[in-house]
Amino acid sequence: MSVITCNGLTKKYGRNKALNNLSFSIEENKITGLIGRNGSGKTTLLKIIAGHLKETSGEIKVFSEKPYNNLMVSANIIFIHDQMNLPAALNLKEILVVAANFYENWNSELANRLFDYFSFNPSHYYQDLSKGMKSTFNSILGLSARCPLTLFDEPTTGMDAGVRHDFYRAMLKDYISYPRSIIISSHHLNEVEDLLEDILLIKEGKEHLHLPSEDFKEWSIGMQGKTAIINEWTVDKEIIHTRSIGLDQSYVVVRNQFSEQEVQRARIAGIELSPVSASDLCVYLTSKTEGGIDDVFNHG
Amino acid sequence: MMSLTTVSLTSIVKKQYSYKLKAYVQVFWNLVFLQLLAILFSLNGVGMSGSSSETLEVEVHYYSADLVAFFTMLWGFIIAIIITTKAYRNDDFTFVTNRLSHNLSNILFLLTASIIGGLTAMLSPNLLKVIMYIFDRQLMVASTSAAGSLNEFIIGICTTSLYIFLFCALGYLIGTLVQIHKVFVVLVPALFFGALFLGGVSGNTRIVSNFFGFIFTESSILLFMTKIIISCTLVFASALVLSTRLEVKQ
Amino acid sequence: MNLNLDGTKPIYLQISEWLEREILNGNFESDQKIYSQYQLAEIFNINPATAAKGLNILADENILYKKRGLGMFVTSAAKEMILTKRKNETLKKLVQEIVLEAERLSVSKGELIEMIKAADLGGEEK
Amino acid sequence: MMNIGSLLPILFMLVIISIFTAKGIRRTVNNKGKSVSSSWARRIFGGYLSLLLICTIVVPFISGKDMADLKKAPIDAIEKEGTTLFDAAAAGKITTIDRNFIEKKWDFEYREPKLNLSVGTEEFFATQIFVERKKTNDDKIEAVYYRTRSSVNDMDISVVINPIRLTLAGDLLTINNSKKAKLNFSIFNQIFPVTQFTGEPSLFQHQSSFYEGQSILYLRIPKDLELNSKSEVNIQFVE
Repeated sequence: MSVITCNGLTKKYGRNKALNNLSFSIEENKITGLIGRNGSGKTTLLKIIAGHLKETSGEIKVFSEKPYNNLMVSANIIFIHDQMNLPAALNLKEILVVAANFYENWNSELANRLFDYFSFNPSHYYQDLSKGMKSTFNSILGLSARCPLTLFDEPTTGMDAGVRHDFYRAMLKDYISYPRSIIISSHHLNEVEDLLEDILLIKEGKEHLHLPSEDFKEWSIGMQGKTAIINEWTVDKEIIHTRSIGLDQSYVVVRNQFSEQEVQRARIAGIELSPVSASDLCVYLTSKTEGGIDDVFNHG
Repeated sequence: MMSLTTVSLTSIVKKQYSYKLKAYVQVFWNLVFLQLLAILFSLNGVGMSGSSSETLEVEVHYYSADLVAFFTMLWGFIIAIIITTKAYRNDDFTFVTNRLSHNLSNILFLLTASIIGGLTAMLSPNLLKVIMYIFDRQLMVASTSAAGSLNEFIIGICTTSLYIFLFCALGYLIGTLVQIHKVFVVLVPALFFGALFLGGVSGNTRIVSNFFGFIFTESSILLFMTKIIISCTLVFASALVLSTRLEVKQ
Repeated sequence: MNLNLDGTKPIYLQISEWLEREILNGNFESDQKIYSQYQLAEIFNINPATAAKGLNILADENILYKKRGLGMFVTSAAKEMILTKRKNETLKKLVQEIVLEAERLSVSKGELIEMIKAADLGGEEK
Repeated sequence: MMNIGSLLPILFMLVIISIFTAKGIRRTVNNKGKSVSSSWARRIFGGYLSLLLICTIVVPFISGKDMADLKKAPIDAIEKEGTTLFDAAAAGKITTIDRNFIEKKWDFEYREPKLNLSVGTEEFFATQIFVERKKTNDDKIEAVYYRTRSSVNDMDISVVINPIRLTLAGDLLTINNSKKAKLNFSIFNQIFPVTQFTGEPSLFQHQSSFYEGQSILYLRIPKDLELNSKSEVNIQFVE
């Protein structure tokens, strides 16, 4: 049963299309990574799923209902993002109490233990916290609410590496003890890659690739060697990324449609084959040109 | 399918309402600030009339807490606008709500605020009397009718709260308009003062005085209550309809 | 053993190899329940689905068998199967690697064999 | 109909104040900076409410005692008293007047055949003088000063007013107005949402109604005493 299905979803701000005919569907109880460059429409999509924004056209169903202005959807979703508005007048403890009152599956024991683990002071106020502390507090809200659909939009901004690691670990452990659908939109794909089950790659408001994260790793392959030989091998292949190395060498990333024998022959032909990590692949796929930033410099 | 929590509108409105009572409590701090300000202003009385003859020279100073009532209505108007601002509105949408429950809980909150405002406004003359008594021990006389009679007190709370609630309704509508489009920030005051001054200039302050006359000079309580309740529902309803299209923007 | 996460080998393969090694050095007797996907996820800090994929590979090679609702159990012939598999698959691949490397360093086959023997002697002398 | 014009300046002032307070409120409440914390706000409001309640309890005591002796004195009642007093005096039936209207009584021994009468401040002399000739010459002059109730805003304030002053020196009887009594007090009107319905003087109407009681000096002089008045004052003889 899919928790979110959407097809032809478009959202226009004035003339610019934040989402451009986006279609995908996400199964329930999966951790999905929502990956894309800045301004690719990630946040807009999450806001539409959470029912905050109305789609311009196309159709989206969350828990098989239209999310906009829908009470049931709102009750089963928690949307964690870095400009979260939390009441200015309540101190941190009071905010937890209020949140507990709103969310049916709220686990206050987990909330309190996380609260103490990250050494928050109950009588402090939300705006007095640093950027990292705010993100940490938001993540406590997100995890303890245990909503059937939890949306994290850049949950780790400002967090230091240690806290980030703790957050991911806590998310995994709580996900294991209380399975739910989680969507994480993030830039640091390499950190979160192993926690994800699926990855949804978005480019200019349209879905580009939606695969299990393991398949992402095997989706493409990196070939490094003499440019001549490389060209020979990649003549009929769709080149995702090229980079020249040294005088006559280059590194090329192409779809991984080689059979076992072809790989052996390529090796013998002096080409070094290496897997491409999911985060690198995403960067290459979503860059404007094949060469990426290099094209800016070697346009001569 | 995961066990989804089914929720009813009333339960969410109740939760939002109790949340707002906690989170918006600074609003009552401002009530205290405004009412004390009003009491300060009405310390020197609202009027004085004197007459003297050969045998007797009489000087009568009139005091009333009308200003407190006015300021409390103003307070209602202002807080209604404030709770429609983006900062407050988005606080709601962080937790569980939709536009209907958001507005209903706001209206409930404004109703509570109006009742509390009405209560404190009705009690404020006593504070004024005590202050007067402390400062100059003049002979103190309550209003001509037996002051502090219970049913007058009850009537007073109802009518004052309804007045404040009306101003809350107006503030809420204006606040929602401003949220829909920034131009209303200029448009609404311009319209109001335009009508006032145009009326003032051309002598027929029809529009404004009619509206205020319609409410302020109504002398039968029943008619007054029906008029206010109807206008409040109309104003709040229009605010509600307008806000359903309003998206949650950061 | 921690997974090398820089993406050279898919994690689920690393998981299944690790499980095979656990079975080989006797941590799991036959018909004993093996780690569940959730336990593996917790140990290696990875997504349970990935762990499950590792388990399923071993199930397909029926090194493990599934009991409805109870989890994965080690088959009785698990150990031998792993050994044979290791022998003709992984060892063969390693040999190919060596041959390729030797060719690249223009080392003749004879020399290569000598080296292998020497490695073996070295082992025995100690 | 309340005159809207007088409402304009008030409204304008309120708008100025509202802008000032709105800024104040928005700054403290809405700026995402350190705003008033909810627990602190609750304490302040709690304190204010209890202050109001305390005042509500205290007020009956402090205004109570001054209030008690200001009994009701509706104008039409005291007007009637004044005319009955005047008519009775004029008709010589002063004795029918209720005794507690008598403010003061004087008895003078006077054997001279002539008596001069003078009044302190002629124009403002507010008391009507009645003279009754007794049947006999008993060399005694009786003077009785009657006065009916006065009120301010329908409240009986007669207790405050002083009686007139009579002095007999030689053959001159001088009558002076009472010492001017000063009375100032404050009236608390209910707030307009209430007065709007109870019909009392509501918003912006603050006339106070002030009614002074009728005052009469009733002289009973010996039959043949010759009375001539030194000052221009109207003396009415009673048959």
